[in-house]
Amino acid sequence: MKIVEEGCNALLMDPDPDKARGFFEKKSRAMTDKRTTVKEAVEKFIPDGCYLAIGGFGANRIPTSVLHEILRQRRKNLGFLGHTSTHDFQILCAGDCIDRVDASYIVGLEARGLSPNARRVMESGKVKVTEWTNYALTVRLRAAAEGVSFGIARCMLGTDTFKMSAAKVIECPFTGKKYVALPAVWPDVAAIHVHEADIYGNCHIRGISVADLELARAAKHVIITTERFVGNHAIRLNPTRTVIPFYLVDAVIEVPYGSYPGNMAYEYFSDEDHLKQWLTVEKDPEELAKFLDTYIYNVSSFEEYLELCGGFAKMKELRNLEGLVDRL
Amino acid sequence: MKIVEEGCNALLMDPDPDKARGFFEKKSRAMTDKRTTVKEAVEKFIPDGCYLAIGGFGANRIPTSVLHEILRQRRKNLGFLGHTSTHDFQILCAGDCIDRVDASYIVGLEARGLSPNARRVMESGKVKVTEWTNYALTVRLRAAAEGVSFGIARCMLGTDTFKMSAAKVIECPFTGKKYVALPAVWPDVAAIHVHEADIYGNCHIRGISVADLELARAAKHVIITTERFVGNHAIRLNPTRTVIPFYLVDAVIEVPYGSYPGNMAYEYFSDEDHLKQWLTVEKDPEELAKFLDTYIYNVSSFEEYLELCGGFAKMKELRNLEGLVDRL
Amino acid sequence: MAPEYRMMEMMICAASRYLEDGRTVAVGTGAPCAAAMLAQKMNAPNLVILFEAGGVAPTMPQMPISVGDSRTFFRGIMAAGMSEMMSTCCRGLVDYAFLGGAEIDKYGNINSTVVGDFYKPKVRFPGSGGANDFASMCWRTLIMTVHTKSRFVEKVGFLTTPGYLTGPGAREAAGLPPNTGPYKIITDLAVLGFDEETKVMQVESIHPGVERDQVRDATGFDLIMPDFIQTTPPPSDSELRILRGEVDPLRLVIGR
Amino acid sequence: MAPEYRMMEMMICAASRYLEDGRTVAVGTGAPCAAAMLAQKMNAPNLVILFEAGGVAPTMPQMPISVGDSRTFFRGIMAAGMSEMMSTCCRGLVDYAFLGGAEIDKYGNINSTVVGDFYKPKVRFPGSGGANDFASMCWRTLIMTVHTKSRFVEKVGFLTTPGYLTGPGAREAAGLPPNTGPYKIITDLAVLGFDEETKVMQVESIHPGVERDQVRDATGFDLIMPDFIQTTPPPSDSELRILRGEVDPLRLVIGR
Repeated sequence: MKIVEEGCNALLMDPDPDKARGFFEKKSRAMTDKRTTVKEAVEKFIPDGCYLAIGGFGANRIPTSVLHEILRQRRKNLGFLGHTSTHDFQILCAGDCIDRVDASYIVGLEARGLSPNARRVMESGKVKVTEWTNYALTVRLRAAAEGVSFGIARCMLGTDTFKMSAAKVIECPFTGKKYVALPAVWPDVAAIHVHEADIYGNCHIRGISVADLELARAAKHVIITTERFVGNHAIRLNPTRTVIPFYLVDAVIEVPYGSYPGNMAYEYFSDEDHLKQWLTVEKDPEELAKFLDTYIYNVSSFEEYLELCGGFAKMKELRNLEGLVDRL
Repeated sequence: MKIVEEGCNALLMDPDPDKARGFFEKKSRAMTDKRTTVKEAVEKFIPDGCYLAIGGFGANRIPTSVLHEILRQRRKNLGFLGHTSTHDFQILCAGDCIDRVDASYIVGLEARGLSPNARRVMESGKVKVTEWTNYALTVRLRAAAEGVSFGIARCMLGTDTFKMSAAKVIECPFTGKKYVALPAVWPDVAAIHVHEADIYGNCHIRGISVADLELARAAKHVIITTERFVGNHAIRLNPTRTVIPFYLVDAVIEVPYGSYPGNMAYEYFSDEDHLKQWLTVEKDPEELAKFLDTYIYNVSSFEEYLELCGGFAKMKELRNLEGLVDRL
Repeated sequence: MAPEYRMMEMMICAASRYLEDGRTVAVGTGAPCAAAMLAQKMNAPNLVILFEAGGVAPTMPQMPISVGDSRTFFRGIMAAGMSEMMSTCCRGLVDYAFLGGAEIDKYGNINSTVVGDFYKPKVRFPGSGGANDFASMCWRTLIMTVHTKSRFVEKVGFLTTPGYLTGPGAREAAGLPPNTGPYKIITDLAVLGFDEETKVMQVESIHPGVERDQVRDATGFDLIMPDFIQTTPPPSDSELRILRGEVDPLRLVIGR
Repeated sequence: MAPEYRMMEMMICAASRYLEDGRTVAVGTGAPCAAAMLAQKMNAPNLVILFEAGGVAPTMPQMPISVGDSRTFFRGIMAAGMSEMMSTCCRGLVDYAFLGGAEIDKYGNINSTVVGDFYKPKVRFPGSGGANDFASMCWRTLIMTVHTKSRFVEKVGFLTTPGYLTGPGAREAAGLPPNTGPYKIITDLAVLGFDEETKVMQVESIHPGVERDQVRDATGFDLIMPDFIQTTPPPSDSELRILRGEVDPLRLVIGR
């Protein structure tokens, strides 16, 4: 195939669909009890050096407990898929866990401002970066989910974002139109927080799915944290709602308030004060180190973290803030 | 782009994404009352010669009222997208409405057998056929829904199905793997039957969506028939359930039992006796003509058709047959 | 004393034994669906049944009539769509698929499109539907069909669905995923596989009471027939009890 | 007597007036969201607001903090995902998108990625996010930004998001859909557009009380400045009443 132009940065993951098929051929499809702990899931599925992707949208429906545990287990040299990664990226940078990133939105927390520490990390030049856009990364996951080695889109064309990517420009065999060809990405592991799951890993999500349906299908291993368990009968009563089926999932853990301090639609709003505190302490590396000790490293469980952040009273406050939206 | 190999049959629709964009640029996005009648919708959006696609899966969740009206309005020379088209294709063949078809599954009614009349029509040589597979047609709709002129897949390769298609074989710019490149298809019009819709065209579907989400996004005009109207507040209470948003839709009509004699999941089962009657009368063209007069041409409304087929008593029977499944 | 059984029961039981536990199988209506349901109740309780239109792992109260009817996702795990199911096949997560067809040749290629000239066919069949997709992307394809000389032909008149195409290496050369292809063919006479080397169809076992020559005479090409061929184990008591009592009590499939 | 207003209010009002009724707009948080909400309550009741993470047409009780938070689909028409929203843009169904950025050049190209060497940047910004996607695929891009010489540069240090690239015909040559591109830039000094012929940025109106030279001095390149330039109509009483009373009663955006 004629390649019109190509980006100059490294492709961090192999887009060979047959290697991915070889992995998925061996993956069990049995509907077994996949309950475990966050600690065990991180030990088992997130080794040093693996390529990680996080579900949700930065500080919305994120698996915070998994991110904290990655820090506690001192993971290093992770690859990261950074599509609108905000608080998740901030946490991983705080733990110095990443050494390469497919970036489309990093170091920022949207309207809240930029993360001083994530900027320090990225400005050090020690983290290898390949540029993309949010849609480009979605198309890359979608291609993987479809079992093919590339997808096409009409973004990135003509820009430095393209030049600093690992994409290629090709022409349509029917119309001659130019497209950016985006290589499939099969992350080694994805962690996704959902509203409801059964013990086998069948999941319900309420509200926007962002790129998580593609991600759950693309990732070789999937860790699910869930606000609550539901019985398998609840899944079977309305199979239209199942957005992630059990055979994609390796581990499932019940973590109430699991997206805290992020927003969980229909459940609780984000804790803007706590997120602001992060941005404040990050200005001073020593302050940040103390903060991390207090809130992550010296903490034994996610429940303990919730207690430190205000416990039931704070959670009730965030539920009330979110409560303006409809519960079913 | 290097084309390794190509199918020899005609591409029935233009895959140019910019022509499609030009159409969609002008399409209104206003959330207005789109209620109309089946008669008016067919008059307005299904002219002679246009390219039509039907939602559902042959005899499951099909817009029967629209199909009958197409016959009553004596539409001719339609193009048709035939992905597991069974009873829908049978009806259109009975009316001699089609002159070209993108075919992946036609003339059959699955386990029920082949349609003698659809076979006669297709064996006459008068209908232009281009071959595809079910997934290939889904990928073509998906590419159109994504606003690009082609999609790729790993089916059709090495077969006569490919040779008799309008697809091309290309190579991945990253891996060199071969793929079948499938041209986007933007049907002129799609008719889709759903469980619930509001007057603006926001839709809920329960159970499998087949290829209808892609189809609703690919088609230039969309006609929705719905088992029942719901208020806009019911849409807004749970926006996660909206699978077809209003801005895709041109016309919406409440047609209870609208998939009859097909199955409507969670509502009523298929009328196998009536479907068998179709297959029986089709053996003799004269019998078929009489049958069509009785059940379609001399019928003034879909309600009258339901009466002819057994009315409330029959519908209750079919509801009971389906009733083994869970209603929410 | 061996139980009495019908040939359709023999075929369903033979097919069901190839389905391993903890694997996925894409089925159609009828005999393949019965075989998968029987396997679940015998040797493969964790077998996951998928339907091309979107149904995943239903709790089937009765056989579906269509691969898209509500039985295919009744109390199922998921009710998705065509793109989801076929993508799952392409990703390598679907182990088995069941197919039928009007003609099959020595390389396991299938015709379900036309007999005669494509543009003015003598017989028009439905076409691929999802068959070509499954046979291209699933790991192992199982074919259930009656065994007649007009069906088992040297070369299919139209190659709808890929078997081993023109022989060894042809699938890979065409771009199909490696290590895929037709696995077993279960007919009313025998179970057939494919020679590792030549990819030509060979007899693996012959059903009880069927003669070698019957199989040869019902096949329109040179079938590989080893000197020693096993007899297909007949349906066991428990297979028949479950098939008749639980899988198909209305005898929709086995009654034919 | 003209009402008093803050510059952010002027910007929001000016932006809102470009949004036509019955059209779609992809917005971020903050001022663009306020502009779209104001337009809905003034001139464009049927304006459809979309968010890149999946929210469609919410009934917003308050401003979202994130383009993916629950406010972006609260009592909305649909809560979908990124692929759905961006595909809708690519299909030509999204008319307007709002962008910001650290640097913008005379062709409307935007930098939101790095200052300095890419591999060891002086400043690392977030990158494209969805900005490049929107600017590539939506019909008309609107940019809201403060107007300073360090932001309005001759050539962006890193071209994150496409404006008219290197000038006339460059977008089409790169493969971007025709008839797309930056439409208006709303700053705290002026509203700017692009010359039809050269695609170079030009002043369309200057806000009340702002001098021509102020605009020129705050721009790091040769801006086209016609002899006669209109004054941007100041916020009207009703615009201000609705903006302050209904759109942003907590003054989250206009209070800045």
